[in-house]
Amino acid sequence: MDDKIKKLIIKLAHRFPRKESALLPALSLIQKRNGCITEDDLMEIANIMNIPQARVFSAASFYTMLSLKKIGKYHIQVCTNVVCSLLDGESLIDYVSGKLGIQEGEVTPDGLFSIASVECLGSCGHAPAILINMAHYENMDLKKIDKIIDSLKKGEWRG
Amino acid sequence: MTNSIGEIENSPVIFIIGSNTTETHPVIANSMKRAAKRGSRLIIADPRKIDLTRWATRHYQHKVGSDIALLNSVMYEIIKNEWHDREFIKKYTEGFDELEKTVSEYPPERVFEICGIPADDIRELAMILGMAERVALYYTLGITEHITGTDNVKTCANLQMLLGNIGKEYTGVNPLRGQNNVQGACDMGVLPDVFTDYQKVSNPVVRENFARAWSVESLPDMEGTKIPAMFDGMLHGDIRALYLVGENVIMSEPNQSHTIKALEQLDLLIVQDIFFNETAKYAHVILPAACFAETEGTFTNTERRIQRVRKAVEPPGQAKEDWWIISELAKRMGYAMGYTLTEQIWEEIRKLTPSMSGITYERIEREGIQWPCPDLNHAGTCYLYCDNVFPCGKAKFQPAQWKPAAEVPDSEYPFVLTTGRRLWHYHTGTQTRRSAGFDDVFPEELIEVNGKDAGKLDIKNGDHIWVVSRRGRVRVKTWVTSRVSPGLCFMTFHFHEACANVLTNNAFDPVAGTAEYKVCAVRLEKEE
Amino acid sequence: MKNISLNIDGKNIKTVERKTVLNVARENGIYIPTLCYHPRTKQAGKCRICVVEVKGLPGLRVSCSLEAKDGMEVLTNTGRIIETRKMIVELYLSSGRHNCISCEGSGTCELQDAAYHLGIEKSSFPNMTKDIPIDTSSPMIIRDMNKCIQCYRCIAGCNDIAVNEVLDMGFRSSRMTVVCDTNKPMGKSSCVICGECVQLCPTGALTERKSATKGRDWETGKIKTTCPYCGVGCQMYLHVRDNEIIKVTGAEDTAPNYGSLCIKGRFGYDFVHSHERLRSPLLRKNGEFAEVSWEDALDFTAKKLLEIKKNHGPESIVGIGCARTTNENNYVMMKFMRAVIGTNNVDHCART
Amino acid sequence: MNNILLSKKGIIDLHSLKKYIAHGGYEALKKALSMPPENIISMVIESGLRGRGGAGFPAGMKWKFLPKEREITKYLICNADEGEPGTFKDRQIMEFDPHLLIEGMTITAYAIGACRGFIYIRGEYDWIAKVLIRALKEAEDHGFSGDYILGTDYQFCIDVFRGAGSYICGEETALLESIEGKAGRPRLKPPFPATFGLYGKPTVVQNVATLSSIPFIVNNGPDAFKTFGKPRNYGTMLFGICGHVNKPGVYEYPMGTSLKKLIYEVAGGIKGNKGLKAVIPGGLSAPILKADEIDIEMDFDSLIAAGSILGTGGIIVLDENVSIPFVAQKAAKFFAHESCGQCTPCREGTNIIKFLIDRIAAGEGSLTDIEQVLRLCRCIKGSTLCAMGDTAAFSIETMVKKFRGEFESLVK
Repeated sequence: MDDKIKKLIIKLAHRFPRKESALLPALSLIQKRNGCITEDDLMEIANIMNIPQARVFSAASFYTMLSLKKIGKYHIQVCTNVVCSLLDGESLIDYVSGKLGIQEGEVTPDGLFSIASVECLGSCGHAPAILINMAHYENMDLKKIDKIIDSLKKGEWRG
Repeated sequence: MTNSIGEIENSPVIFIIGSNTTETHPVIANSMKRAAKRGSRLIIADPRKIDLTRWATRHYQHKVGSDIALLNSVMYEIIKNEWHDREFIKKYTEGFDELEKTVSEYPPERVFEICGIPADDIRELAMILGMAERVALYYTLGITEHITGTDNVKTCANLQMLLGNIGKEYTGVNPLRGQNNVQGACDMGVLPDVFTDYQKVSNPVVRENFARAWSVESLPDMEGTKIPAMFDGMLHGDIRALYLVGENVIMSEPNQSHTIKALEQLDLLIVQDIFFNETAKYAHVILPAACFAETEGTFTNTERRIQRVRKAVEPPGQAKEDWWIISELAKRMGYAMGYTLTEQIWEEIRKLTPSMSGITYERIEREGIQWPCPDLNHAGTCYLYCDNVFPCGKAKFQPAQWKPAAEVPDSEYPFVLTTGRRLWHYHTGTQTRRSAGFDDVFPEELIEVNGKDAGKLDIKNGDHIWVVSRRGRVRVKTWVTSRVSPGLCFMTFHFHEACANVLTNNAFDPVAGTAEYKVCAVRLEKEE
Repeated sequence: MKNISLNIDGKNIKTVERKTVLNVARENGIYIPTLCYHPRTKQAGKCRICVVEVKGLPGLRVSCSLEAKDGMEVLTNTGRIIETRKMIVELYLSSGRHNCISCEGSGTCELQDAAYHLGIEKSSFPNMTKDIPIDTSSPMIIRDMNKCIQCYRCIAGCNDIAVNEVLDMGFRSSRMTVVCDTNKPMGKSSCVICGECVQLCPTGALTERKSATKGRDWETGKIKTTCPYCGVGCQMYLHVRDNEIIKVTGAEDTAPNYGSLCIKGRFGYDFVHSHERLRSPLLRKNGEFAEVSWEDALDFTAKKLLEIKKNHGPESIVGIGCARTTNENNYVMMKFMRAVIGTNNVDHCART
Repeated sequence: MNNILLSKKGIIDLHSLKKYIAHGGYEALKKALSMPPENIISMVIESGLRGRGGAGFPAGMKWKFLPKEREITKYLICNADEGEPGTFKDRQIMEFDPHLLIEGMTITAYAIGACRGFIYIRGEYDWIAKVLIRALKEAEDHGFSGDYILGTDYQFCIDVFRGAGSYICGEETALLESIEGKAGRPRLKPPFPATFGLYGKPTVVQNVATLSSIPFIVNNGPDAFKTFGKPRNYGTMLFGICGHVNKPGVYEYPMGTSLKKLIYEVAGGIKGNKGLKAVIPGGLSAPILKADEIDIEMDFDSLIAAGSILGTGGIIVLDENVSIPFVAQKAAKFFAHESCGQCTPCREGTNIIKFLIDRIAAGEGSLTDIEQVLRLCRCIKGSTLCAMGDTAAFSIETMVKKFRGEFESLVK
């Protein structure tokens, strides 16, 4: 964990009535910055917040947006729940998978992309939806996703 | 302990000085950690960053051997701010003026020079203790194993009396006894100056009473020799025979080479033990004893609770219970003890021991009872002095002056070595090192060295080094850790391969006869 | 405390307030199976097998967490309750590898008890077991997570009783499992091996490594005694089979430890059976130790002591007693030195 | 309709404080701060406002359970963790009218005496969290939040707390655990949050739409609120209509509006003019309604009477081509994935249900599998630690029972 993140986490810890409330924000911060949470990160956070390591692991392994394994620079999450799949969301994941040549849970060799199917993203009114890192894309179709992936490959990304 | 283990969990303020509780009394430490988790303030004064500090509200890392200075300074601040319990002091104590005079020499600024704790931190500690409704104080050998051990204990007692923290629940002066029955051995009068119940041998009435009960004409009135003096006596030739029951003195006494020399002078060394330990090598006769699981009887724990010990298995080979061996010897020396069961012995004990008169095997069948328990209807005593009635009338403040340890670091021996135990082993290792698994968890002695010192000496974690004192040298693996502050090292006496007591100083407290295991000067040498 | 009366399965019961329905039922001989509840870790509400029905309350209620109230009418064995309990046992049987044949937990396993009482031989649900490698990294404890029923008792023991804070629940849904620190093997974690978790485990998921295959629970005698290590004086049971201590457990109903022990108390017992134990008196003859009979050893020692006493006086003899042995033994030692030798030269290591 | 929650819908840049004030924003807060706190509570009780998060518990009553003592620390938490499939109503308020929520929270906090509040928003709503943070900053800068609110000595500050991917954190005690820095697993109740909430302190947890209704009640009085809806079910509801409809979206209508009307008039009817097969009326956990059951009023009580629940008001419309076993598969997958794992029936039960339904859907199941699913649902109901197990079982059981023929046609 670099000093900059560490300082941010210490700052976070002081924001809440109790230090340990900063656990989730701290884990999310590391996830966002580094794309995954390492064992060292877990131990460091436990140390900063003076809480047991097991409790930090318990939280880190509970929430789906946190990853203990390295994921791609662009983590493409496709909603596969009822509404999205009724509106053909599942073909999206097959398409992306084919386009990138990876299966769910895998990372492209260049480390750029990973794919995951996720439960509801709260976009049922604009289904189907995908989430790339923290950016929501709604009313998706194959054409749109093609364009997005291409622009990501070229490094032109707004998210 | 003046108070009980059961009170710990609900104590509002727990002050621990000189006790590495999680490692030496793990189950008591559990209560302390539970208390801390539910909101009690856990205050620790210890030269090392012991594991318990993880749960502590505050940790004051004072220098080894500076306890009296620190506590006197705390009392200085307490009196200055009038946080002391005037009513308690007036009603139940004497000697306050003397105390006030003594501690007046310990303003925090001066004490900072001695103990290394900034004056403001000392003030804070005084405030926490002084303003608390009740404080329970716990200590272990970190307080007693100094040449000023007795004064250290008195100073702890002074603090608690000053705050009126005696004779109430959740208070008290609570030494945590290190061995399963060290309390009992003391209570039983295995001390040079007292019979059971601390009845003085110098008292003719007491002697008369015991002589009658034991059917002997008279009993010796002269106070006997304490352990440290025994070894000196052997070296001088005054002492010719030593009957050693269950002690591995070569490992456990300080300054090992001195101990060996003394034992070599004896005409007769009787070693009665369960193992052929390091000391047995010097014996003339070795008598195999039964261990705790092979005998009936009682142990007395640190909170004065007398509990049953029961026979679960037969002793190996011809090993026998201690009482049987001793009474057989007595018989051959012309004195018939006539015991066939331990319960008979206990019945005799309770007749001669007023504070245990009410305790019978039957009564402690399910759960032990805490003495004093003067009669069969008495439920036992959770905390002492509940009516502020002290054995000596009024409780007396016994102020003490700080003085440095017998051996302090110098240019030749620049480090302070302090000793203690680890969770993973016990005492001289005779039991834990013969139980499977323990050597897997903690296979060899480690000396704790601070990273700064290690850096200066170019020692890496895991390197073997030589530790040298004026009395000997041992080769030991290093553990580079911030548990100790710069200038301080820590070792144990669990491993005969690298025993801290080769190095320790046999200077001892003149009153208690306790050696200064907690401080000696050493030098660290890199292995070539 | 206020007296209350309630009705369980048609039986009128008088008791006092602030008790759980489970405890009231048990005190009155009414069997309710439990898996996650333990008197020391208290209510948990996780396994849901202790469900009961209460008149006027919707759904089923877990009796371990339900306070008994005056006038309550409780049923503990309706069809719905039994059906739910059976489902729970079957869910466990299909999600874990609960094979009793050589399980160390057999005989003390609470899942086995529940299955027995409900008459369940095997689950009718599909087999969902995962093959989790057994964690043998700890020198004292074997962790077989295939037998874990996620009752949280070990976690409560580790965090709330022993406060070592090593265990917690990792992951979620059916992947949920107990983890040590950051999901390390137990032997590589910060576990201090107090064994609180083992003692609280209702199944064979956590067992004592050294006790494996040494004897079934029903084959052992349990002798209550006091721990031989530090001064806390923990009460414990020695489990004995064929004159051998094969296991130690904390005594849960007595002061001062109420079931807790540390690594030494719980696992440091086998020195008793060490082959290095002294088995015979030894006399030094020409610098070598030789086995002798008790008669010879005692005669020699007594003679020698008398001789020294005669030649150099009783003060030339000293005795060191033992802070490790019983009060009775110490008393006899003290008496021997004073009454037989005639000296007060007796001491022990009260100071180390 | 847009009477209470979306009354300012369509105003550009409503999320800015200036616009919000220009349209009458924070008037209710001004009014509230001039009233004794207990009067606000009475007003809310009087209005009959019930929680919009799914359970429908009367909001004012919940507040009344809190200890009155001002010196006791209390917390107010806005539950913005909408994560149930079919549910996307709260984001409508937070995204476009964040100050409405802030105003509602500040009034509520004043009423119950809370000094600190959190908006617990699901992690996936990153951009909405940013909108809220910006709005909060603005509100604080202008004295509508933080210290000395509107010049009074009342203090209340709000933090946005982001979840990290867990449906169960919408359960109020799981949410509290999550803020306390733990895995979000529901607590055993009692004690309830009103006595033992965040950090063990009395706490009120309330849904976004509930809190956002408060300014209206304070401004216009309980009677005005009661002009919408029907007895025991007053006010309006945000209905999120999705699935096979022509105009999916979030619509505000009074409680008790006909489901048929919502589908066919409001949402423009079934996509592609197809026939209707079924409707899930309140988020995925609401038991499914067959096409012939949709002549029903959308309110708490009517839906319970019809064997379903109003839940979150998220209406999933399924056209005639939809395979119900497929929907059941998705639902089972969701519940098995989102089970916190804490209690046995939910953890193992949902996992086995998912396995069995997958097996049936793959054509490899048997009639026994259908029976086993029903047996599991029957036993899970009422025996789990929190309500999730109940709703999961109820939802799947209804699909299997009402469309049993479809399941049976798939088995060997």
